[in-house]
Amino acid sequence: MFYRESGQLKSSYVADQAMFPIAQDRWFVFGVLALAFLVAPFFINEYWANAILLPFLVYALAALGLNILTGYCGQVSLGTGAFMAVGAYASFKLVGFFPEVNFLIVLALSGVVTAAVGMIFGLPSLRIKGFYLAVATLAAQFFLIWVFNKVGWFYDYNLTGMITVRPIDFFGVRITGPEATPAAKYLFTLTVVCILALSAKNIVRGRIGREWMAIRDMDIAAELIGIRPLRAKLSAFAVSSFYIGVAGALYFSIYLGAVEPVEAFDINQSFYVLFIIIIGGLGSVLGVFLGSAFIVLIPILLKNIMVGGMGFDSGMAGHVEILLMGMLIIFFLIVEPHGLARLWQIAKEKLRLWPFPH
Amino acid sequence: MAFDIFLLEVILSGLMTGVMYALVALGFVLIFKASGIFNFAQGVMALFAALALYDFLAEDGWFFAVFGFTLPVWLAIPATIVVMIVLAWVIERTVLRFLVKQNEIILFMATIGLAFVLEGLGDLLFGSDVKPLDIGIPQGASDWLLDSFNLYIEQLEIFAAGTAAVLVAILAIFFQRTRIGRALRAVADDHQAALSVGVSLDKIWVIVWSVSGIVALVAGIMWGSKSGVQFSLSLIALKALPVLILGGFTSVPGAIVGGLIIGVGEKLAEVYIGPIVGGAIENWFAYMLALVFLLFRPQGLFGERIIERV
Amino acid sequence: MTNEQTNETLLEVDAISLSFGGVHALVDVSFDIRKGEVRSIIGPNGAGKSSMLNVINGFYHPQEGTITYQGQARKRMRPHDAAAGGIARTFQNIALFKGMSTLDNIMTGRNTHMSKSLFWQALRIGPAQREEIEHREFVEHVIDFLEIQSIRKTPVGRLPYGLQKRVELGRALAAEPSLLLLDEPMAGMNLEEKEDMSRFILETNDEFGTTIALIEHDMGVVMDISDRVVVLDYGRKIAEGTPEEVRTNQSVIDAYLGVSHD
Amino acid sequence: MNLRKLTGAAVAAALALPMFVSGANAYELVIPSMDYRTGPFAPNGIVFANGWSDYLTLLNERDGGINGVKIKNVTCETGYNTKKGVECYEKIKGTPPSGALLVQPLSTGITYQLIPKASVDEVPIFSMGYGRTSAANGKVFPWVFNLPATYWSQATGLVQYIADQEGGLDALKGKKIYLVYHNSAYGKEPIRTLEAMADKFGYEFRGLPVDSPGQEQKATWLQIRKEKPDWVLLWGWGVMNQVAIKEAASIRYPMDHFIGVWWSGSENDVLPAGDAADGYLSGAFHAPGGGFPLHDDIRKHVYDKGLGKGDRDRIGEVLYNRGMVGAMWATEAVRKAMEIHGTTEVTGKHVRDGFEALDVDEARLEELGLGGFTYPVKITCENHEGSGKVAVQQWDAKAKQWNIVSKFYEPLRDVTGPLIEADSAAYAAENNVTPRDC
Repeated sequence: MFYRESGQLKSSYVADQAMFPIAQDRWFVFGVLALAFLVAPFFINEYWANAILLPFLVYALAALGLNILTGYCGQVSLGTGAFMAVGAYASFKLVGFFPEVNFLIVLALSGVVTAAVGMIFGLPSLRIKGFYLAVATLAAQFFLIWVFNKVGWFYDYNLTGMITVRPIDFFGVRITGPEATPAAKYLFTLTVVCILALSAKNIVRGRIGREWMAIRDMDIAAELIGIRPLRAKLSAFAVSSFYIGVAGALYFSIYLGAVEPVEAFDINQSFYVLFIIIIGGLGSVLGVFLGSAFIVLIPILLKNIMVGGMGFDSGMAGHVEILLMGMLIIFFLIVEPHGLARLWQIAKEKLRLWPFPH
Repeated sequence: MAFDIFLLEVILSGLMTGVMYALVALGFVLIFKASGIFNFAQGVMALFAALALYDFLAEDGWFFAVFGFTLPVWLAIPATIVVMIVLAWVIERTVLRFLVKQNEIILFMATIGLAFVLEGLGDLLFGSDVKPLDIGIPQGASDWLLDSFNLYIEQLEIFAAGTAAVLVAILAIFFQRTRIGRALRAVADDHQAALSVGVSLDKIWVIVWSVSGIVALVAGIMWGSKSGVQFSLSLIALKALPVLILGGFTSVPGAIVGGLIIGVGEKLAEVYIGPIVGGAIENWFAYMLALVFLLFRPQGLFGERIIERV
Repeated sequence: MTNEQTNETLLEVDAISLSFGGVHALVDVSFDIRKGEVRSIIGPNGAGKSSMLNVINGFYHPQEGTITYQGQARKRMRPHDAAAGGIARTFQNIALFKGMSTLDNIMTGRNTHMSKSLFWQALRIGPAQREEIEHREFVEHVIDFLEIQSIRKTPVGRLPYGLQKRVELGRALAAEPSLLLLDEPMAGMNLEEKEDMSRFILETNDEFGTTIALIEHDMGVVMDISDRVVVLDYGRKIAEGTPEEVRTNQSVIDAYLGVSHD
Repeated sequence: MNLRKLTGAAVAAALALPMFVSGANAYELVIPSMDYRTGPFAPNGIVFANGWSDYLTLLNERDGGINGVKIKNVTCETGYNTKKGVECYEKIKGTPPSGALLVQPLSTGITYQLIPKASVDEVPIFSMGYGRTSAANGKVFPWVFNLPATYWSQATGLVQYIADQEGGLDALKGKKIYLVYHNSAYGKEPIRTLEAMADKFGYEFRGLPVDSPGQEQKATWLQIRKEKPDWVLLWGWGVMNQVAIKEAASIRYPMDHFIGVWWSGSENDVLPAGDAADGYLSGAFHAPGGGFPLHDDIRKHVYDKGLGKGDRDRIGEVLYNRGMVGAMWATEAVRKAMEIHGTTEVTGKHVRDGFEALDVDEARLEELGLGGFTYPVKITCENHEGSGKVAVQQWDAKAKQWNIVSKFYEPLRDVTGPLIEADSAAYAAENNVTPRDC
């Protein structure tokens, strides 16, 4: 009754092409953002920041990157973990070289470095398709991690082979390491993720986004109407890797603070991000947030319910958690194969017609 | 030890390891060929099969707890096969039939969910300890080869190679000579065609997942004998992926030949290039090798050619 | 039939031969397309009609022959050169982007006319915003022309067959093509839909002066709307001329009646 | 088996509930366990965690806690995964009433995460023999304790053992000592030390990395078969250990020249290889076996009451004992903290002081029912490692048990000292830490 578009006539194409053409949607998004920016920082504690919100945001960003490549351009990649590592190591080296440079610039440069690496590993996509390409990107995954583990330059030849973030100030506010307040870490990450999510939304509904989707839906037809597959695919790899690289830099610098390549960026990382976009919805910006919430938060929720609420032994809870997680994934896929974003949309359509059933 | 003997040893060991990979890859191929599903749960199925087998054999298992005796190997293996068939049936009933005609990536994701379920279930039912699996397969170096030729070959792997040969032969007969096998091949080409042969799709899926479960059991036995049955067993799937791309997702001989190429390739690389660059290169080398092959044959060595039409 | 027809040649295919691993799809085919005409290519199934279109817009690369387009001779066309040069097409089996809305599908047709960089698009202010609006306006004209306003935001995967064909035409028109290749635009349509489609094709040809190369099985339609016809059989050109000439040509009749080749 | 335990746990939880309610006002000592009972390393994690938790349960059941204050053992499942570890840490660190008195992160990755946080959150890190080796330097790492011996100390100990077998340190010249290691920060840990000693003693050293998880090591062992090193050291974890021991047996490498780190020397590692593993060696800082008086107490006060975490017959396995001895040192540090600060209501900050004054000597071990179980540990402000001694134990496949077969070796401080100094200085410089005076 209250959620509908009737009566909201668009008088210009600008209005019609707006990100949220329906006013109620717009207000809802503004509301969520206001909560996230203005209210949450006052209530956030270390548990919420380090265990829940930072991983949620960082994985949403990485998933956004992968979704650009997989959801929008149709190229399945399993190299996400390694590309995150590229971003992380790039930011580590850059901060080492230029400690005075603003961290936003470091992040952007880390993204650019990752984009370059991503494009190199994207080249085979011209010949290789589908799951063959997915498995081929594993070559990137294993090779890059091997490099970061083996070449001393990347970890400043320290004795441990691990990299630890240096203390970084952003306009005078500490944002890395244990001295940074949870609110500072959270707000910085939130800002970066919001800006990048907005940009992603803009890109995917413009010319380049349409090129990617055209390649995804039917690459031959796309080529025949004048889209160059090489350019479209490589630009998708580049933009996707940029996002994943920035996510990797945040993952290392703000969320974890110290990483070891073999564990922090292993193949599970790649799968993890892939789960997020599939569960959230391929080709949906909203989906990456829903998916990230699902994949990051549900296990924690299950664990807290079982261990805290029901008094399970933590090991037992661990097994049950994996089992339930698997069941939930299957359940949601059966209910809505196109992801949580589609479910959300269906819910909205229902709401639009409410209270009338049809 | 003469140098050339060492080279021979590396190559032979590579071939043997390749067979071990191929055993895992075979399971992937069977399911992909018949249903287009990239079954991520294949590794966990191998683990699950090995766990079930162990349970029938050991005195700390459910079977013993319920019936008070354990099964001999020759009964335990058929019993495990029954378990895998039941598992295939359950999977079809609870997962696959609801996802028919979905996009391949959705099906892939569903198998990941399945992998989680099986992993959690395996842990809950059988515990996560390392379980030594000994069903009488000879292990250790072949004494005869070592003593007479100073050549080291692992007996378990010779046995695995033999088993793989038998397995492939059985599969070939199954696919070529039996009605169900022919229906399976038909379904790989065209689902409609299969229906017209008079075999229902859900039945075919149960069969193919059962067959794949049995292959997983074989892989589970071989790898489980090598390292004990434990969670890590499920991670051998990662070693099978380069084999799979190299051989082609749809080709049984491809899995074998791909396995052999990857096995030999990665061993040679690790032994001869590894020391120069710092070692542990075999993992990425296998993928790089597969990638290079793909650049020349995008559908894998034996995969069906992809024809582009408008 | 059309008013803007001239004798100027827009495209000329000369002695094209194409084969796939020993199978000859086209053998020594030559014909031309004049600016502003509706040129039909007909022939029985497997005659090589679609292959001919694929050669023209660069998807297949012929072993022999040259293609001269807008005065420029090429051994082979490349798809994006063809698109950039103003050749647009529709496909025998609908080749729409199923995950995208009608509007977005047609917008892809404008891609070759758009140029703003990734950076501006990410910000979507200034030039990129203006560009988007400008092309949106053009696309809205196409949508109005094809009378598909109501399905503007519907994902094309959900549309019925006939409408999908129309959207595909829209995508091709959005490119403002000089040469429009239509591969069986009316296949599988009912009479009413065929009439609509014929009208759109003729109006396109009339209003925008777009040159059209058409493959169609419905002889009635072909004879109605074509200026000139070329007939292919087994990859060879067997006849050429006005609809009347072709209709009475003995080898064409034989080909359609299935008289055996010696 | 485990489902049965699940029911048991549920019943126990239901029974325990009223207890919590009644004791809600009493002060409790929060000693968490960050376990991993899932994932690829679970087989080892479970046994360790059982030992750790059983000891804490024992103190509660037998002594009513530490000096009359009950211990609250909060468990959290990490799956040996850094991200889950971070979540666990954040969750448990503030557990009321005392807050976590210490954390035992049980993973190199998680330890590195927590090191910078420790001083801010005032939670001491007890990375028992693992984690960052240079944390032994208490001047730079006041909140981290890696007693009783670091990997570097252990590497020097194992080399001394080799020297003893070969006939003295001089006899090492020209020998080949190879290291098969888990290709991660953990596995790479001993390389510098082994290289430094290679320079010093003139043996030839080579490292052979194995990627995680390590089910396939053929190439590694073919190289060993070809180059015939005199000794092979193993720095593995999880399935890698089992496969390495099997492969070594297959190429007929002499088991008594094959020495694992103390994480590569548990029953789990040797049992799958069967008789072939006979004679395999590994490092150790405590005795194997379940025959100590403390074990009897655990059976009596914990398992007889049905409160045991694991199977009764696995008490005394190597990793069980390790978890148990870890809990012992941790609780002794708590006890010490109470003594120093004169209160039973200690916090993490107090326990840090307790660790720094930890002194578990022979007499105390005897009192605890662990006479001869391990060597005395004495921590000081600058040395957070203690004596750093390591012995070698050997597997007897017939009897299915480990036996200590060497003395406890003092580490070669002239080798490890400069390395620790250099690495902790690098950490201090990178993180703006001013080393404190001791």
